[in-house]
Amino acid sequence: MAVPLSWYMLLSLAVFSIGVFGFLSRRNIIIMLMSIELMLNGVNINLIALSHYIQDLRGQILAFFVIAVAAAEAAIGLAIVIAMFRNRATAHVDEIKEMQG
Amino acid sequence: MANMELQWYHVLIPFLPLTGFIINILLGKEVTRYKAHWFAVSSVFGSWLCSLATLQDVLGGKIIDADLYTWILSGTFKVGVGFLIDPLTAVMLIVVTTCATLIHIYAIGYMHGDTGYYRFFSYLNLFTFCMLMLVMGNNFLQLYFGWEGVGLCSYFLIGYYFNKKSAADAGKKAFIVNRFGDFGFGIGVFMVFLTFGTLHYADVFANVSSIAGKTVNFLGLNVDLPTLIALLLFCGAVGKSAQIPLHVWLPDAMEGPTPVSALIHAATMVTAGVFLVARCNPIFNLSEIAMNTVAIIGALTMFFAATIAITQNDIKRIIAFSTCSHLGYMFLACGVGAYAAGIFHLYTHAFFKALLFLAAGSVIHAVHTNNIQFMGGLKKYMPITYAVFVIAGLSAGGFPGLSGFFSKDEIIWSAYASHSSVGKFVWILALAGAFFTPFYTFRLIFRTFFGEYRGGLEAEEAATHAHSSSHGSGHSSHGAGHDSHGSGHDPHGHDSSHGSGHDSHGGHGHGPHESPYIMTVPLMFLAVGAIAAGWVGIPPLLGGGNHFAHFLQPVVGHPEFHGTHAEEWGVMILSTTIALIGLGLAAFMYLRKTDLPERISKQFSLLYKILYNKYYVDEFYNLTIVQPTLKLANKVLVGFTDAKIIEGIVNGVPNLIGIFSQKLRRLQTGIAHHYAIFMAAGAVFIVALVILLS
Amino acid sequence: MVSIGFFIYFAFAIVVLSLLVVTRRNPVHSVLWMLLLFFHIAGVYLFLNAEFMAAIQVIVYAGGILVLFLFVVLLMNLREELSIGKYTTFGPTGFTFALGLFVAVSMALSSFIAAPPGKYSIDLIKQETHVKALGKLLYTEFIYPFEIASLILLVAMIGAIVLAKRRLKS
Amino acid sequence: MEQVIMNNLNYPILSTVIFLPVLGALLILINRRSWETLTKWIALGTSILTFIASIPLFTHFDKTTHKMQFVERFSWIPNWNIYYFLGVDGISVLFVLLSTLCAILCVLISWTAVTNKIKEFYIAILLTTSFMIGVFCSLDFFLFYLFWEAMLIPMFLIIGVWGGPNRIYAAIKFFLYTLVGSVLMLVGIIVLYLYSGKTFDILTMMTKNYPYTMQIWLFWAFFAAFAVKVPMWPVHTWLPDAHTEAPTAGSVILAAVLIKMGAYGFLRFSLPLLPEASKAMTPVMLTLSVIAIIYGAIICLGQTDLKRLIAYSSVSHMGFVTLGIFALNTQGVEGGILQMLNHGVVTGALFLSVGIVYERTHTRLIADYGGLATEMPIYSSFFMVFTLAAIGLPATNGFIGEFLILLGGFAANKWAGVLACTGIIIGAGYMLWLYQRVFFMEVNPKLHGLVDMNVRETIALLPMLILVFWIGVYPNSFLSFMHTSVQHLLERVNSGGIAQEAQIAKNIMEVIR
Repeated sequence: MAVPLSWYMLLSLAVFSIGVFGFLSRRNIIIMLMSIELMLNGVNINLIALSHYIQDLRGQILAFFVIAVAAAEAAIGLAIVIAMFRNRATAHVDEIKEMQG
Repeated sequence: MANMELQWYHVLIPFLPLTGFIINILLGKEVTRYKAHWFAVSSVFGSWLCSLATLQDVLGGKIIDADLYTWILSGTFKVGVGFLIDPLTAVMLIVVTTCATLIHIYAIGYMHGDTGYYRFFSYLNLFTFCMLMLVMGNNFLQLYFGWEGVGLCSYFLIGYYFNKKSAADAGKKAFIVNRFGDFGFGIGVFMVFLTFGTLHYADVFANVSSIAGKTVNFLGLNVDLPTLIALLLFCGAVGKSAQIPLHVWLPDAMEGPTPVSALIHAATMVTAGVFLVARCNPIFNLSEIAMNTVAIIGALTMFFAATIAITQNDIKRIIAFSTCSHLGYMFLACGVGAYAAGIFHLYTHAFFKALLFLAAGSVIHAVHTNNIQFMGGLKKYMPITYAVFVIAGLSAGGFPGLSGFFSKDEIIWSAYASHSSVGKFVWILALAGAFFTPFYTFRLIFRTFFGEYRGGLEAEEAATHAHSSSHGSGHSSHGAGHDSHGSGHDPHGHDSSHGSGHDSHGGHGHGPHESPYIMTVPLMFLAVGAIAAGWVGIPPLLGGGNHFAHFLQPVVGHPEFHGTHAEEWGVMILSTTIALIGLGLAAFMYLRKTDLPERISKQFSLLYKILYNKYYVDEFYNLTIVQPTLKLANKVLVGFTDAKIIEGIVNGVPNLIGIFSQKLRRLQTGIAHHYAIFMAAGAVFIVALVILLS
Repeated sequence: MVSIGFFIYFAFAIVVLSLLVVTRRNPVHSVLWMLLLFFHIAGVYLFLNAEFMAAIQVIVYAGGILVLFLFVVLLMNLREELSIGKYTTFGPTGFTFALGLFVAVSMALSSFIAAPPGKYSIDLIKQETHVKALGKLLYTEFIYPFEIASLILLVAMIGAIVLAKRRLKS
Repeated sequence: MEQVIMNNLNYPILSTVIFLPVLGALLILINRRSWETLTKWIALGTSILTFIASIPLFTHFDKTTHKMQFVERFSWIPNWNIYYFLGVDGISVLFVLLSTLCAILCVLISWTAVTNKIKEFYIAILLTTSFMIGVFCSLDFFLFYLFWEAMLIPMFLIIGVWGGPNRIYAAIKFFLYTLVGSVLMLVGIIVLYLYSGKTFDILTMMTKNYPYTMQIWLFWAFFAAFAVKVPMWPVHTWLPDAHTEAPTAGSVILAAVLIKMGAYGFLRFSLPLLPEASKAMTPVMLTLSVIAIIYGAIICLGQTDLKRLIAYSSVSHMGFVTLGIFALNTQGVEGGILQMLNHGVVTGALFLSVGIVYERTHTRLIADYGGLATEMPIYSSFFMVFTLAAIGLPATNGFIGEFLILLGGFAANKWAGVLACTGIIIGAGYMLWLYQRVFFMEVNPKLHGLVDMNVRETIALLPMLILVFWIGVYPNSFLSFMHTSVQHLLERVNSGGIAQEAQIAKNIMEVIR
């Protein structure tokens, strides 16, 4: 007996929601970035599961691109963290409000 | 009348002066310089010869109506540059080219040594071209072309001494006042096109009977169509011929050099209005109201201008008002249907008035002032000028046997014989005019040529500096301003005195001197005209054939007058007597009892002031039209509508957005988590929405 | 049954590990828990016949991205990190929204309708091998996006260098 | 395509004319910054070449047809049915020529006046020229919009970089004003695109009929773009600022060509695409035109700044143009087109003239002048001719245009005709007063020793002078371009109604009644 699709979806949703929670609540920017990775992984699980169940490889292609974008995003994000850390000596997002209008 | 093909000499008439203009304006500064008159005079003389040839054709019963080329073509609107040469045109051609030639020659002497010599002659040539185009045109638009063209040249020539503010102002005033008249004229032309579908004279006049009695909705009013068209066209004539209420520009136009005043503001341009009315006589004839308007406007102008003339002291302004007055005579004649008489007076007037102006120019040339209070006794210094001046004055005053007598008499008789109430009214005014004309003309002559020489320019300058109250009545602030303005000497006076090297310090032993022959010979020719030009129109009563009226009859028709020979004799004797009384009174007041004028002006100081200030018409216009318009421009439009309302809205909208965004930017806290929370909230909201909606 | 059992294990592990990642005070711990998490996710991919994706997951995420994270964490001041609160003032709000999202979407799951099956059946993939099938698709139909992805990575690379580079004092 | 005549020259003349300036701009771009003279000569050479290249449009134009000529048509973006579609007819061909002529004069007049960022300046001038020509040639709405908006950029830079002291304000005002209008036009274009079966082809669009209510909406959308460009009252206030602050060449381009695009837009798009709406909106448009004429004229009397005065006179003159166009009869429309040309010539020349004297005195205040006729006689003669043309003296071009417009306007609506005539009186007033204050009277001591125009400046003004008299004396060589096109346009506008000739006949009958 195969695992139903909805289980995978629930799993993906759970991972995504945990990522959201982490992103919204943590003050450390690195953890926030990791939360984003979590969310992306959640999405990937969903994509690959769907790709499997509806027999269409394009879902995996999309996941593939997501991974590529995630890598890019991590690189840029972490570079920003370094720059920020160098200038402000902090990794705490709530201490920075340079963009206040 | 047989039609005839356009000949080369017809075309040359206007285009010779144009050539002269082009040569002088392009080469004048470097090449022709003080030889500019060679091209100018020869071109005008050439066109005079061509005009004679043309007159020959027309006397032979030929009529020419031909287009040179199509000027404007747009849909049904088609108008050409073309010539209509009929008796009326032929008369005008002779008047224009003769006067132009003589005045060109005179100007050689008068403008001698002036820095803008070539410029002056090129403008004169351009003027001649435009005037000839005006009278030769075969459609309304070409008339309009010449009309505006002569206006432009008038602007140039009045403002010839452009360094002088008063001259520049006068030029501008002439142009703009004329534009008011042209406003009506232009609309009249539109109406003609909308009514007849063409602007070609022949086509319009052929169909003119079809509009008799028709009414048209014009700006919400139902008006009689022929009246409307005729009055609109007459607007233009009022402006150009300086009739009330647009007469104000003509006196100021005397800022121009004297040959200009003679050519443009006496002999030719100002008579264009009369020409227009005569040309459009088929339209005017359809409307009783229009005819009466023409007659009354003419008569009123004639009367009021004459009354103003008796108080003025500027020699040229007196003659200018006299011109106004005589133009009024011409309109009066047209208004009672005697177009031929009007044109006849135009023709004789051209000679004697040009002569008056040129002789006045000769005087100014000698004494360097325009103010007759500082002249006097010139008879012995300038015999030729004196002689021609008297001839011109007699002719203008209607002394029997001279040109002016015949034409004026014919007008007065026509007014009397028209037997309408309007005709009677204008007849009385015409008789009054017959009194005033010799009076002010001879007042001028007596003040200028008789008595003792009163010092010329030096005396005037001394008087001006001493602020002497030279005029009996009190000075209003304007009056004082006007004095210095009105008696401003022709600035040319200085130039010529230095240029010709004469010692002209009048009043210090050396009197003024007679002008050179180049100036006096044209005067003599004109004097012959002033005496004899009228002999072509001697009425049958005096044994003549009135050839002039018969010549023009194909164009302007002949009014039916009901009058006996006895009446005609009576009217003639009456008017002559009145004229002689006027002359005699002038002689009495200015030769015998020279203190009388002063006393009279003291006695009737209010009347004198009104007359002297020309009924305050200029002041009235300034107060009601010029100042409000400038105020409207400065205070309302620039300062309020544009700056406050429109710019207020234009700048107000961005400002509002700016204020709003100032409030809105408070939402941007700069804290990353706030944005994240909003995003998450948005996501939840959208998902919830999708679920609820599905 | 076996597969269900495995799935339950993996699913349970993934959820627990995810929670550990987002709740650890020490970033180093988070990174290490995440490493374990990625291996588990790769395992899930294997269940789904996506062995290439599983490989990528391990190589790119575990091998590449996480190492990057680790490096950055090591640059930071961990002592201060350990001494102050790990959550911002929005902790409860964040939790509420995350839960709300979870509940809302899971409610929506019941109405999910799968698309009709495509041509890439499991048999086909097995027959053609997963990598080849994926590669064919990637280099034909998705060649432009693929190239663009490479450009994005290039830009990210340059961008990262530019951002992280120490400014030279002029 | 039976609506067009394919290009009967064996080369793509319109593309040549459009892209030659771009080529010149590229040449300048690769030129060295320090070789300023070469830059100028490249600019001059390119503009002259462009003008020469555009001459066959004048000589080879087939005046017997209203169809588009010299057509080029290539598929550009097939997905959205967008074509690279060029062509001219009797309405647009003269403006192409005016643009190319204007480019030469702009280069000539900037020769010594522009001293900083020379390369960029001439690039901007050449690009503006190219885009302007593109606007007049485009027969694809998308292409048209592209050129229309693209032209703003170099113009914005010309005002904003090389302008007077208050240039930034003026440039931004100019940009925003025109952009707001253009965006509404874009909406209109998209609506038309969707309604006319997904085509941007203007000629195809013209064959369709659109519901009346939609036409009204579209009319106002287009109005927003065109009226701002014209500029009609009351959206005119950008013009004085832009003109005043722009460098001479910028003012000339603005006056001579750019503001013609608005009126051209009405002719090319509003009238034929939205005939019912245009007819319905005639009273509004005539009213606005008359207000613009009188308002613009009176406000001129209150100006103290030379360029500002001429700018406001443009408002008045363009009021005549819109009056003629919305008279919707042959005389009015042909007069309107001719007056657009005239205004380009005359106002362009006036700005050139002001630029010439500004280069010497560095003041634009009228009060700082006086007696120039004594110091600069040749210059004052030129200025006099343009002044006279501006006040519509017969034998100058201004007369022909204004007369036809007033005739048409009078035939369409007597009130409009009569009120517009008052604008002519005031026009004479402010122009002559200006001339008097600047050229007549005593010489202002500050102006002593001014040198008269040099050869370069004379050459720059001479073509305008010739055009003033050419159009004034023999307007048919220009009017003849328009007859069939205007006829066709009016038939389209009046289709289902009364034919044009019949309408004039009706007017005549109405008058006689």
